[in-house]
Amino acid sequence: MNPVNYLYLAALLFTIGATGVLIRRNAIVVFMCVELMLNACNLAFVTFSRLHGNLDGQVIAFFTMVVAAAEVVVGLAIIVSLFRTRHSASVDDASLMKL
Amino acid sequence: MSFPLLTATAALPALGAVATAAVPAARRSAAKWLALLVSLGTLALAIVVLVRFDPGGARYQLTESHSWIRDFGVRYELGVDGIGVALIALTAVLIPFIILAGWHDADPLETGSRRWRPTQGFFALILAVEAMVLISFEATDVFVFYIFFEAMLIPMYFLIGGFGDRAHAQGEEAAATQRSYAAVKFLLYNLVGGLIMLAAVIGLYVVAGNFSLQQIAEARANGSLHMATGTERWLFLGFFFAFAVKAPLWPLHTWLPNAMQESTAPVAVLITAVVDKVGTFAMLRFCLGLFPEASRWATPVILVLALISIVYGALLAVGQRDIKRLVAYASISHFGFIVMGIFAMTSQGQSGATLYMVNHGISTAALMLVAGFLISRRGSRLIADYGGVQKVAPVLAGTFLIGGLATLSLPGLAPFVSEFLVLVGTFTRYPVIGIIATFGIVLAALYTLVLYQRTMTGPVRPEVSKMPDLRVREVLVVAPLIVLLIFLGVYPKPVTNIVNPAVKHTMSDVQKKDPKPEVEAAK
Amino acid sequence: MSAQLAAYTTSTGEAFQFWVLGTVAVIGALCTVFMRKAVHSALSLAGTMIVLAVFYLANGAYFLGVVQIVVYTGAIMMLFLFVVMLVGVTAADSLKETIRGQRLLALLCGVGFGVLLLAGIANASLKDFAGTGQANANGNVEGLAALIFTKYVFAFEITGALLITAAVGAMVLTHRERTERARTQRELAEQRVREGKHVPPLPAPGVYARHNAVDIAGLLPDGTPSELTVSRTLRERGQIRDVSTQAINDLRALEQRSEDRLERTPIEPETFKRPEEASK
Amino acid sequence: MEKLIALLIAAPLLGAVVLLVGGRRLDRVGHWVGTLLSTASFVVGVFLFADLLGRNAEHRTLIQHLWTWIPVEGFQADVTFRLDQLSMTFVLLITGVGSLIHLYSVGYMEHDERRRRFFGYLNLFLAAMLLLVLADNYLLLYVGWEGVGLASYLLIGFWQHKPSAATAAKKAFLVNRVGDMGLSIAIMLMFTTFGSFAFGPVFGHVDGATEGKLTAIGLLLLLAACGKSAQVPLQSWLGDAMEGPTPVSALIHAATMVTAGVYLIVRSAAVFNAAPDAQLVVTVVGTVTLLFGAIVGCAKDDIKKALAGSTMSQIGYMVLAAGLGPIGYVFAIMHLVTHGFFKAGLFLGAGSVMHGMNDEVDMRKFGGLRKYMPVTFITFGLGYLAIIGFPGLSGFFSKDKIIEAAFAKGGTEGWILGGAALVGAAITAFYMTRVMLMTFFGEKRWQPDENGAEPHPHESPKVMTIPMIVLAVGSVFGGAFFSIGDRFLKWLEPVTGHSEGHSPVSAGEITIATMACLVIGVGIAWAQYGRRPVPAVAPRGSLLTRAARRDLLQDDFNHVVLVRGGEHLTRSLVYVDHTLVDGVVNGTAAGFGGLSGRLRRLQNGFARSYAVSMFGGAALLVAATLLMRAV
Repeated sequence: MNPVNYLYLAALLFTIGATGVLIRRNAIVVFMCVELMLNACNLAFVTFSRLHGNLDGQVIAFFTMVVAAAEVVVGLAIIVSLFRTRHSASVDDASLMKL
Repeated sequence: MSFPLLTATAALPALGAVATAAVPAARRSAAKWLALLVSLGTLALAIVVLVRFDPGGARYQLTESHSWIRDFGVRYELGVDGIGVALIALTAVLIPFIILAGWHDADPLETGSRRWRPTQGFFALILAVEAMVLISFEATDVFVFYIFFEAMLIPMYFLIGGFGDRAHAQGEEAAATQRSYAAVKFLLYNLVGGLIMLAAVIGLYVVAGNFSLQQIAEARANGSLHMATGTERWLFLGFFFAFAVKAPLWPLHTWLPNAMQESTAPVAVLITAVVDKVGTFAMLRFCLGLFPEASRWATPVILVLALISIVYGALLAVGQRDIKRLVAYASISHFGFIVMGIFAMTSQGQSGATLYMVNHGISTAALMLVAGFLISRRGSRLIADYGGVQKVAPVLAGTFLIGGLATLSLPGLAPFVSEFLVLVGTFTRYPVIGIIATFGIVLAALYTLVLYQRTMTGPVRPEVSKMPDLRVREVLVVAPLIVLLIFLGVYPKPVTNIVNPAVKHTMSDVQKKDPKPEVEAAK
Repeated sequence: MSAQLAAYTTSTGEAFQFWVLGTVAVIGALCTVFMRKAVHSALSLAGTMIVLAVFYLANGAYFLGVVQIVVYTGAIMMLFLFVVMLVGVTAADSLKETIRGQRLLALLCGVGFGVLLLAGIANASLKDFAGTGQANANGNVEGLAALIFTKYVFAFEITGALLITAAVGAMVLTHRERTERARTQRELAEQRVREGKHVPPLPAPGVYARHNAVDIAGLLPDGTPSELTVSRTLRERGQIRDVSTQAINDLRALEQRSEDRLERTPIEPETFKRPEEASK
Repeated sequence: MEKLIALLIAAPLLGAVVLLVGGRRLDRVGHWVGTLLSTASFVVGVFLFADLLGRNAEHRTLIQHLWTWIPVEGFQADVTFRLDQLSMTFVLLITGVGSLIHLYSVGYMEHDERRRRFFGYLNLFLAAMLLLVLADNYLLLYVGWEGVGLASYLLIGFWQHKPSAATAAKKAFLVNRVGDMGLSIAIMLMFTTFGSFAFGPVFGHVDGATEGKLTAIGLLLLLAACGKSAQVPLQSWLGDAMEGPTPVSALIHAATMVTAGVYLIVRSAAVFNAAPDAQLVVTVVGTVTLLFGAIVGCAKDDIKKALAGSTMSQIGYMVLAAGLGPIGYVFAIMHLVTHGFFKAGLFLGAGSVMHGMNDEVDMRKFGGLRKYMPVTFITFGLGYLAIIGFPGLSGFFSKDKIIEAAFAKGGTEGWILGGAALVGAAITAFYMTRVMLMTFFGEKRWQPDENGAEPHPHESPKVMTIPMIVLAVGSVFGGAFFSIGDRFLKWLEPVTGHSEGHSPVSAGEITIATMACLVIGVGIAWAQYGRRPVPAVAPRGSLLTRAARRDLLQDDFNHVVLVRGGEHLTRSLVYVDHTLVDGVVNGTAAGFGGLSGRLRRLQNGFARSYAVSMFGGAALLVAATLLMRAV
């Protein structure tokens, strides 16, 4: 097997994640799908790191994780405050820029 | 380096605008006095400009030049020629009267009204417009001109949309709707014109590499800059369109009646007597100066448009039922004369057109401000609501009549001189157009006298029977304007002396010579 | 794994592992998307992430593999679950689409994008690979550290700033400033009396005969549930269980049984339904 | 001596400014200030006249250059005055008659609260009229030309509270503006042809210009003259102008302003002499108007309107004479001057009658007034005899000369023009006799007005009768004074030139013919109005009479064609401006509005919708990248 297969897998996961973002309405699930996409990217980075034989890809993947962590923190905080005001975690309910 | 007089002339009202706006709400009358003081100071500076200007000297004088945006060759360049000086003087003279006439126009409405009227804002905006107009007359860099030409729209928009006549037949809500319609229409028309001009300005930069009038003229003269005919014509059209909207020329005129109808009389004067002059002034300076070949190429069409403006504006003025709208259409007719004079490409035409700009400013101010005093007394703009005012307010009626007579270009008053020069200038080159344009003077008499007859004469209507005559403040506004009208009608030499050399330059820009009289030519 | 420069294939073991765990990962991902309950989605995602961690390890990213499990699966996913709990664990998401054409477009885009991506990868000639042996010669963590603290040091510092900002941001977003003093119990009681609506304490939830869970509304004398008895949060989430019909039906069943035993004819054969349910 | 010329204008101008700006403080002395300044101007005029008489005939032209008015490249207009025999004649007429009428007005306007303003306007008129006749170039003349128009507008509409007066004023100004348009185009044409519009250069270079150009200039000047002098087809305003106070009708609409057209033609003699076609048109216009005015004058019952028709007709004589060329110029001016005396006298008489009759103007309500106001009767009678050309009085001399000159034109034209002039003389005799009979003879026909006040006819005060007497003296002796020894001819000849025509009929024969016409006209009038009582209500009359009462339908024509047509035109243009011009713009705006309304639906606020488009965009980008790679 060639490690390129990891890339295929990453692409597949990314696509599934993206589709999930588009389909699901629950903001938390949407966030999970975003995480899935990020993870798919990370897989690709790690694979590239292997393909090229240097660690830069892994460093980038590491940074991605950090950013993802930050994003999750802020995103979830937003979800919580949204839920507090609208009593709903649906992204469709927040279709106006005002309450 | 000498004192930057031109910058100071424009900067004073700009600073004054800021200062006026900063006056606390409780001291609104202080804001009025401050604005008046600033406008008088500007007038003083304008007089200094007038005195320092040497008609026989270089084309552009009192020049200032600083590099501004180096990467795009934009320079902060100011300079005035005779035409500019005349218009600067006009602006500086009119603004104090506008402020004085609008003394109570922005006072808070009586209690019970929901509308909030920021007095300081009104006067600050007027001063801001003055500053921008002045710098537009002074700029010799296309880019600088463009910026202030466009920026003018903002204060004007608020002046039109924010302050209307005190009383309104259809109630305050309807008035507000109509006002905002007028303001938006004004803004959109001028913005479209401005954007097209922006494209042309960029095009000019691409072709010429800088924005300086003088540098471009030099480059053309020594052959280092050659504009392809097609390019020049497109650029010309871009510039001309914006100026024609501003001027306004038929069929781009419909914003003016709305804007003048809805704004207070002083703002209406500001629009037609001051701001619109930038359009015609820019035709002379930029269209003819930058694109002489294209100007000659477009002359026939423009003359026909101007002719249509003259006759059409006058005919529509006859058909109006609203005093302010009537004056607006009359102004459209007069702007037709100005454009015609500019593009007749004769010394008489262009001198006449410049003189016309000055005279039209004064005469429209006189007529419109008196009309504004009248309207504020009765609370209606409809001609049919008046009658017999002459009997109760003879001074008001008399000044109104003089304003009207100036509008119909009665000899002895200033507009006659300019109108006749424009007609002669056009006639020498295009007799048919000149003759048709002369019909305009008959129509002018018709709409003015009908207006006077219906409002001022006849039996006194009960609604106007208690109307007070002009107050001291109002007389102070109108009397100097009338004196100016008569003085410039009898002795226009001071203005023509300043204007003539500038026109000579413009004529050489477009490489045109006056036609010779037949008898001389035969010899 | 050898340290050879160019390789074309990996070991058979890794291939086996890839196909098995890859399948698991894809199934996990699909479950994440299509599970109705957020908790299930979160668990599926956690599964996928663990699989990915294994793949990282297989690819020579030992540090990342561990981090993935500890930080990602361990911390972040737990944060997710925490929020899910906060927001409502049982709130099942309706998968019914409300925006017209959204699902079709999403699938179209997804499939199209996926196909393109796969095609792109297939198009790229990535036949040989270097392997991480050389790079990991001094240890993977050391290698990463060397990169992070030299070449990527600025990025690293910025991530620090980012994390702090995120933490502060989260606090700002979730923190509710108390704009007025919290009212004391006495004041609340006084207010209650003044309003005169519920002077005594609110009724307790639960039908004491059978249920005493907090999410079950107490029954009024006529057998209808009273929402007042349930906590406001549950009410707003719509998580009230209605057992009124169940209780009545149970009672009916009991009666039925006694009827049977006593060999009496049944009075009413059908089970009782609440009027609104019957109309459905 | 030249320096005094400006003083001629300055005096009344000063009066106008002082009286109009001065305000109520001057109410008590205003009329005397006006009269004084007008008289001052007359005195200066007499001084100058004496000075001119003291010079050689060739050196009787004084030029005063004041300042350069409009200096523009290639265009030079100066404020320069020219006083020669022609303008001197006018100056004396204007200031002389003007001062008399000022004096008369002091009495006539005594009870009007706005008397000061009236005198201000009169002084303004004098200044403008003097500017008109003293100007040395056409543009300055134009200033005076419109200035008198303005004064006329203000004075016709002096009683502004009467809608009819305001309308009449507006009409006069507008019709005059049409004529002014002719003058301004004429000036432009002069400028393109000669490079100047000053009298000297234009008249000096006439031979350098083509005849076509000169004819055009001539016709345009004629248009201007038609407007100012109420000649067909721009005559319609004069009748309505009688809405103004009677002194105004006397001064402006009889003696001076309306004759400005004749002045213009005679002043432009050089141009007309070189354009025979234009001259022919001038004579035709003059002839038509003299008949037109006479016919209208026959039918009017309003004494002032009858006199207005007469004025129109008499000016028709002058224009006819002016169109005849050098044969007629002098006589045109001579008739102008004598007409100035007797017509002003007649109007003042009419005003005196009205003054005594509670401002009644309908002659059918007069009758037998000779007993009540003898001075008015005598002066009016002398004016009457003068206008019908009673031998020895001034009309006899001046009108006969014109008829003679018309015959002298020669050929068929001569016969037609001369014949028409003779017929005109007969009609003049008829309608003037009618006026005379209806007003002063027969029995009294006046009734109490609606308030029940019986008019008490009485003689006017001295301040009014003295000017009437002076004018009557002028009407009696003026013609004889001018004609004996050809005084007037010799005086004017250096300016206008003169040539004796060869008349196919002798002067004696013409005099006899004129007398015959006179007798016929007076006889018919006597038969109709002298022998039998005049009905208090006008009979229906023949078709011609009815048409003449309506000013030969001129106003109906104007109303239908110009007013109605104009109203329709402006109304439809307002509509077009609103729907079409504005509609295009508003339509564009609405189009954009609609488009954005559609596009707005894409922005539904759902984050997921935006995400789809984002994702779709990303897919497109990938596809594009791949495609670029593949290509």
